[in-house]
Amino acid sequence: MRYLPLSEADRCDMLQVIGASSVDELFRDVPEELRLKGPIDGLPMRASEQSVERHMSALSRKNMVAGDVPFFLGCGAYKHHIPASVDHLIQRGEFLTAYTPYQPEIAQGTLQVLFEFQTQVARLYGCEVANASMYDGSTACWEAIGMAGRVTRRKKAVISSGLHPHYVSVCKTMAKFTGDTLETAEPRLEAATDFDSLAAAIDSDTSCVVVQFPDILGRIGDLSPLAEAAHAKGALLVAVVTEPVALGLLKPPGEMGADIVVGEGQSIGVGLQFGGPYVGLFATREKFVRQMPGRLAGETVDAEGKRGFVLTLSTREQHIRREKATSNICTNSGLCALAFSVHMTLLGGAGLTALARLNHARATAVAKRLSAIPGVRLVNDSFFNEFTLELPVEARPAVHAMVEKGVLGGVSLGRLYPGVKALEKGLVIAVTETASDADIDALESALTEAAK
Amino acid sequence: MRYLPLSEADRCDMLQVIGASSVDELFRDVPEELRLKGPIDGLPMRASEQSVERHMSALSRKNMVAGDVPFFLGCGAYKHHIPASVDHLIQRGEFLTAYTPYQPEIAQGTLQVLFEFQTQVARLYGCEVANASMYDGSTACWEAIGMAGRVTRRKKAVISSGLHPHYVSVCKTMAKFTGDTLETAEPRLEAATDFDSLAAAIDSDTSCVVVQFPDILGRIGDLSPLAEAAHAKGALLVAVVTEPVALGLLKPPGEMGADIVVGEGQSIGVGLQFGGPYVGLFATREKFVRQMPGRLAGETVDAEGKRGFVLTLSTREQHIRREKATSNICTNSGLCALAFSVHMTLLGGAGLTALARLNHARATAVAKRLSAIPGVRLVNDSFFNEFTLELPVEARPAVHAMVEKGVLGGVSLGRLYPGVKALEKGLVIAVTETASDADIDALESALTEAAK
Amino acid sequence: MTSPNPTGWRPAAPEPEIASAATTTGNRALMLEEPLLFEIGRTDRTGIDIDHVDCDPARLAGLERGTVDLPGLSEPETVRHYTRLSRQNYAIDLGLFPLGSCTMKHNPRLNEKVARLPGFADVHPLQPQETVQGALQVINELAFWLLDLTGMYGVGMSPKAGAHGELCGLLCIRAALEARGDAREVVLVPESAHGTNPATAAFCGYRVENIPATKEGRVDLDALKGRLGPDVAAVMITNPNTCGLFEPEMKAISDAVHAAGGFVYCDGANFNAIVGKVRPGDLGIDAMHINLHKTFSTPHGGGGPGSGPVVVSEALAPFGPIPYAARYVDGTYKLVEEESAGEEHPQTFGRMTAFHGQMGMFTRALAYMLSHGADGLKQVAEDAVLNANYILRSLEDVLDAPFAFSGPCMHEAIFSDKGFAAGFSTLDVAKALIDEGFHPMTMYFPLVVHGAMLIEPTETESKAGLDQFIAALRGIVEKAKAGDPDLKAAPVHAPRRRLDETLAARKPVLAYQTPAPDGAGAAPLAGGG
Amino acid sequence: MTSPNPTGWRPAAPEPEIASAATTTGNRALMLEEPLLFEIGRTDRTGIDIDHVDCDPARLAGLERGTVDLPGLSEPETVRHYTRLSRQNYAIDLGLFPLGSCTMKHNPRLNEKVARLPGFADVHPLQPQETVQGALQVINELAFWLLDLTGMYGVGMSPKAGAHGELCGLLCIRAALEARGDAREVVLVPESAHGTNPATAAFCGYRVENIPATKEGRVDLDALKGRLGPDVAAVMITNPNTCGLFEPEMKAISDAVHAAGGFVYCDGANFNAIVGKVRPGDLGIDAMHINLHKTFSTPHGGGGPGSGPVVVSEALAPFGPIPYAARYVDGTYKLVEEESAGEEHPQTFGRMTAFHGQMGMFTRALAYMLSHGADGLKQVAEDAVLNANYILRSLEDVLDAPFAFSGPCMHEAIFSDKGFAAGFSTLDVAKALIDEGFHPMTMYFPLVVHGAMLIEPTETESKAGLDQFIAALRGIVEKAKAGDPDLKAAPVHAPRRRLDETLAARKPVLAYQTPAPDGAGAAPLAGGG
Ligand SMILES: Cc1ncc(COP(=O)(O)O)c(C=O)c1O
Ligand SMILES: Cc1ncc(COP(=O)(O)O)c(C=O)c1O
Repeated sequence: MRYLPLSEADRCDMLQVIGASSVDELFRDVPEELRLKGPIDGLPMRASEQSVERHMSALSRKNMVAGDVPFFLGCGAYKHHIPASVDHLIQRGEFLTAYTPYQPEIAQGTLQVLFEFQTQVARLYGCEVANASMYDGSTACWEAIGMAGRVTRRKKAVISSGLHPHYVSVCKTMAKFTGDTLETAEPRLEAATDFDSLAAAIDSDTSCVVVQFPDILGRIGDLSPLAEAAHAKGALLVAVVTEPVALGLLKPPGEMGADIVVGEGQSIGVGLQFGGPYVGLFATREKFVRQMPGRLAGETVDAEGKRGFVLTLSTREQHIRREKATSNICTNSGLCALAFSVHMTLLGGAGLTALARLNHARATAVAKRLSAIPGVRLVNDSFFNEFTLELPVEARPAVHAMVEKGVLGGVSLGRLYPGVKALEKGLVIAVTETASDADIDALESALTEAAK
Repeated sequence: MRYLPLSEADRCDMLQVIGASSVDELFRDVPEELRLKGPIDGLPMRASEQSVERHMSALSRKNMVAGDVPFFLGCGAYKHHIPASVDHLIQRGEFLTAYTPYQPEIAQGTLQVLFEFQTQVARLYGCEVANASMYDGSTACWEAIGMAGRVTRRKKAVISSGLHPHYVSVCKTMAKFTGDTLETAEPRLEAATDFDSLAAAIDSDTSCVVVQFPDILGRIGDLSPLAEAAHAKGALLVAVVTEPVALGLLKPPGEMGADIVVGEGQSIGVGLQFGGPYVGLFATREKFVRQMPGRLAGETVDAEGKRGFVLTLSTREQHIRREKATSNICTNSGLCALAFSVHMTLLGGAGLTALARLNHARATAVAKRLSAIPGVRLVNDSFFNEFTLELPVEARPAVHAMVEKGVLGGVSLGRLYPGVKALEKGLVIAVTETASDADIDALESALTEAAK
Repeated sequence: MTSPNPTGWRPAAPEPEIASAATTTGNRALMLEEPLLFEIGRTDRTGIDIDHVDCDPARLAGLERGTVDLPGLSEPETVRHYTRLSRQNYAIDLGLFPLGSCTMKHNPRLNEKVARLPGFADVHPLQPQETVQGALQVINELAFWLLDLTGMYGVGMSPKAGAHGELCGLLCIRAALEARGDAREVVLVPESAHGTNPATAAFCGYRVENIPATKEGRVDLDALKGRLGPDVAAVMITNPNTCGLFEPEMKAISDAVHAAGGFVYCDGANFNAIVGKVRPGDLGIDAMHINLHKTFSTPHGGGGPGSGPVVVSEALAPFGPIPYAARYVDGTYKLVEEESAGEEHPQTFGRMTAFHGQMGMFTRALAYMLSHGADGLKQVAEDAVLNANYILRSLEDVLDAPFAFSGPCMHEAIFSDKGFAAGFSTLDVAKALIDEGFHPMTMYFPLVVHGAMLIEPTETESKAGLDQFIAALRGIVEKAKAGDPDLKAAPVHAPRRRLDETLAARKPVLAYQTPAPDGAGAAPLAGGG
Repeated sequence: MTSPNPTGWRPAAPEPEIASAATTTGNRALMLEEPLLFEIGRTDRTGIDIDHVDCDPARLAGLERGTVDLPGLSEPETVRHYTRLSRQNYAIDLGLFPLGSCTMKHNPRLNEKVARLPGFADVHPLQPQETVQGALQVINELAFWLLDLTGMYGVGMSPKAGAHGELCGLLCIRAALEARGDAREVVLVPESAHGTNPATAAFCGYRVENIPATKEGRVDLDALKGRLGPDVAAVMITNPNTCGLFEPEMKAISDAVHAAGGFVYCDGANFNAIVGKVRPGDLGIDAMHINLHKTFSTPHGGGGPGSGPVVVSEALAPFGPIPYAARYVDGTYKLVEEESAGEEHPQTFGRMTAFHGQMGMFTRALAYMLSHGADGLKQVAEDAVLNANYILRSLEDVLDAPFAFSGPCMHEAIFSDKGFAAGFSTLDVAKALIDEGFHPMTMYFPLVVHGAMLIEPTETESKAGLDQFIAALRGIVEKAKAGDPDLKAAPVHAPRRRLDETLAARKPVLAYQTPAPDGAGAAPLAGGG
């Protein structure tokens, strides 16, 4: 087998050194009657690289590829152009096949990257510190609520109706078992977010208010008043950002008073990948750092006084603190964090702003065109590169109708909120720099058809 | 521009250090009236990575991809499965973006690879020494004739009618100017090669006999008698191998008495690439090494006595010997040589034999099936993975007819020997491990149709 | 028996004394220093060309941002920055990486290629199902392999790593208990367990109690039985365990737990040792996570991403997470999520991540499984165990192997620091291995062995490679026993000497601070405490 | 003005004296030794799974081969072997590579990606033309760019590198001369020319004569004019020349040569300095090769592959090579080869390579050109020249710059070893640069400058990077002048110390020899001499 270096001769020599007559003897702790004799049933035998590649390519061709068609999906995962150098660099064996940097003297590459990543995330979010990544935005969101609970010693979280419904589901799943209570609601097809009503819901039991920026319908709201309201009641403001590119053009939540900012980093460097692996971003204030989940890279010096980096404050983590750890996370999303960091380095502040402006300009133009379609209404007053339309018809069938025309024309709220009548005509459309003019024409005509 | 690190500010600072008021001042040696003022006319301005990628992808989609269709072309370029690890390794920046190893202390990677490559090629060909690569098989073939001339001090080469016609053309082009005479002929649709008649053509003016093994029609002939005949007249035997995989199953020319063995290495690790870059292989006897063209890596020791490698015997080369050099070649085909070497290392002797057996077995089966088509005749007695059919109709239109059916069904001799009536019904078909059973069925039915 | 260079090849001369030549750049030829991005980048510099458009802020709710303080680099500078940094890392691609419990095996490049096929890499998680049938089929095929290899009843594909899988398993257990109105509070965990086990249990609201180990390094069955009772929700066992030993009494443990009304969670991080040799399903296990980034070779990437599908018993299957990919008789695939869960999966504990798990890891793992096949995977386990035992027996004469007496080990060999000269520790041995060109073994884990050295070679190491490692480690251990002070200096050849971890934790600097005008360098963060 | 670390960042402590710690493996942490493939591989080992089939030798003409004596490795071993070897190389991706005359600029990864699109990478050169229209369009588009940038009349795309391009150009010239029945025998080449120039001329059957240079480093126009006559077929000029200077009299040279009935060949290796600034066609040049692997950034790959298209004047165009891609009014493309050459290109000198030139390089170069555009390419030349002059002026106070007095240089700065202490040479300076983490400049070329150091930074270097290089070189040069013996030891940090090239040439070992039973190691080859 091409991945196995031992030859039969090697195996014999080694058994001799070991003093065993057969490999099976080494498995003697496994009860005889349970030991499988031959290769396990029901599975094929080894296959050549060529035939495996054939099989996997055949499967891949059964999917409609975003890059091959007019594509306008968002809602937590966004298609952006990723420079070729990003993928080249993350495939360097020294990054790809390294482990968690537990031996810092020979892991400075990974450690410095994480330190730079943390700084980039903190600055993007307008926060003081960020960690070395979480699994994805949704789990980071739950961890933020848990952390707010530890900081405030309270167990009630008030959740904005604008938070991604899948994120809400994840939080509900966890809350069921941790005994936290979550106040949630479904969004309405209104021009503005629910921040005002949220402020009213905060009380002295509230650990945190959780809002998405921009929200699931693409709406943008000022966080400052909400932050004040929360702080006034001793609660924290948790802001969730699913589209980091938005922060190239919008004030970062940290600067508007958010205490914990978490989000999805997929937009920058990672790619769609049918939902994973992605990279969770997690940032907060210095004073909360010891309540923070996840790994942290920190600066130090070596025996010669040279600057170097190590994993630090691990007394928060499971491998030291065990049941008292701030989280059970171990393996996080290192390589995706690297991809994020490389792409962000290529962009730089100016590039990120330019990219954001391009996204916003195109989205604005598309919103204008689509809302001109008879019966179609633009819900949002404000948006970045994603907005919600109310169609004259149910949106879910409309999306399928567009697929028939070879157009991936947005995400229907019917998919995200099954059974919620009030939302069934809602269609969320994301427009990024990857949408060509021809793509936009195709969307317009497909939607015009489907909206009839 | 994304590839240019200098900022406007940098440029100003640097001009100040230089003491120039403008960049244009640095171009003052270029006559004012010839200096272009603005950007050159007739060309587009800079473009984003995304739009360049779009443009190139669009062009690439205008080609029929070998891997997407039943594919049976050979005649000097062969489709084999190349393991993914080969392409990964040759993209390591340290290999890809290094230059010719003129500073051996920081080029041991490239130098050891070349030393290993030379050894692999020598062993594959059954020769004592090989060089660090030539441009491709056709230029290596010409260089071999030139070298034979230097060794024998004669200027007449006898060329087998089985040598690839493009290789013959290249040699003719050069001979026109160097005053060498070449005796050439076109092949006939016969079962065996022309080795016997060749032996007769050798005389005391003959510098070398040049034969292809297997030849352009896929036929295999024993080189030993020819080698004896040549040596008896003080001439050299030059063997050309366009399909190195064949040597996994066939005696190497070096063992049959060939004095110089050259060929194309594309089959191993390089890929089709519409004809280039490929890698020329060049091997010979120790005693001729100082007449050999091209670079050579050799073993030595460093100041501490540690083994290391350097470029050596460069007194043969243009940068030292100038007009007296054995060749004018400088940049060769380094990265393709690396790809060849990696793929060959993955194969190993056993793997190469297994691959060759698989190719031959499939080719034999296909030859049987196709020659059963009414009116179709198998020309070859002997072949490896490539054979020639005589069709009842002209082969060139047949090939186009097969394209209509989405089948790339071989190379017509009409394409290789335009205007040669006697060959116009000849179709050369190559069958490698990449041809699936379904591909073969498709070929059979397409050819059955086309041969009507 | 072993030689530092089994190929017979040696450097033609001994490494001489090189008077260190300090360089002005700090570089040492190909060992290059690299400043921080923030020291070389500039906010107005970019490596990406984007056409500038003017955009009207009307839609931005008056929240427009000024310049974003993120340094950029041109593309050439970026490629260099990360290439130079990468060279300061050790990795599997460079050599042996015997980190016990982490299964650092070869990562085939075919898998990287496959994962990047546009049909997998460029597909949105919310695309209509008719446009992602191939993706759903991958998930379904991988699930089939996992079920067949483990002999379990169902599998949850959502978990994004092993710890997330543990969470998934315990949530199933807790949901099952609640479904039968049984509110148990305790989860039993062996002392030798990985930190994620107790952390996960606590995360799910359980109280954690330890189970002791026997001197053979196994779970103390009697102690366990003694503790079982109506308050015990589950027992978390790692098998093969973190001492690299198989739990021969596993079935008995499971039966006892079940008899007491609890469930058995198995930490499957070490599945590589037994894949194709024995099926966890036959051991009475109720739930087990599988680290695809260990047993099935998806790259570790310097700390993730991973993937931790959880296989479960029939008793737990109804409670598994959504969404999942179901196959229908007509050969089509359907995603069961909130919408249809009502009918098709009513008792699910719910969603544990936004989308469908680690698709990018599924494609890699499936390519890996297809490549090995049933026969190859069995060989994987056998070679992994063979390599570990070879190391165990080749070193037990110089190193204390606390459990060697009790027989062969599984996929990893464990040693203690017993016999080292006073003041010499496992850490010193590890750092000396770095200079020799190896990654150290896992140190000080599990906690049950003093100065533990846990060595997991995996099946993708050659005998020659192991012989070189054994000889080097042997030499180092002899120095540790002799108290050779050189060991304390190690590593001397790495990009950095030993780093001051105490300083890092005492004055945490977690983000780059632009130096104060006087160039005082990065100021520490208060960072609490 | 320059500091070793312009970013303000420095290693926090000076490099200390490390007592060398010899290791048993010969490894130094991440600097790993790697045996030869032949020392670790085995003929019966393979890293590729191929189903075994029995095949009947009937068709093999009785020439079946026995076992092939080529060592194989498993895939993990293969990946390590080459990854470890790669780490013993310096490359552009690691840092400055100022090799004069080689234009070692950044290689964008977009170009690698584009070249690997199946529509380019997986297409056979003999596919029917209707199935390769996209490939032919690429060749045609690239040709258009080259013609527009050079202002020439035609272009031959076949040449596989610069030297092959020289061959192509001289063959055109010779064919043109023969077409007018004019058999000239001499080609004039400046002393400062690259070795390929005289070698190529000789290869084409010409006698080579040198033209002297002026003390300003230019071609001596009077000497040239003096030598011109009916026997001179061509003059080969490099412009910008190998001293990094533009030939201001180029037009005059061309006119003189033409007046004497000869042709002007221009070595375009240094086109990077003038691309978008001046068109060779306006300088009276008849033929010029362009190294796509220099000016247009296709990777050097450790010595190739390259690509050397040749642009030619109207006088030479009829004689250019076949095949070529012609565009028709209907937008289709056709390959003109032997078949149709008769009508369409009757005077061609013929074919110079089997297929259509370096397609894989064409796609990369075209992507590079499209990325820069007309404005970007002009900027390329300006920044390349700016960087070179910055180096020239930053070092002329410590290094002898023989031509600096005559004004600015183009894309490269040249220095001599004048003023070095006795026994100290350019070589010592180069080797010391290696320890500092830089690739040395071109040494001892061109021959017209004593101990020449030819420094070509290219446009893809940052000012900060140049400042660091300048400071390091300055320090080294001061040592060379002071005669600091440390220089003689350099490099000390590289994988190898200075290598014995004389030994290599005296006893050539060009292939691995399996050691004699007594393990005597590789035996030298007689290898003539
Ligand atoms: C025994 C054991 N259990 C659980 C884990 C956690 O797995 P992951 O890191 O994938 O979350 C690990 C990984 O280090 C482990 O070794
Ligand atoms: C001035 C000059 N001419 C010609 C050449 C030869 O080009 P190539 O190496 O592509 O054959 C070179 C390349 O080194 C060169 O520098």
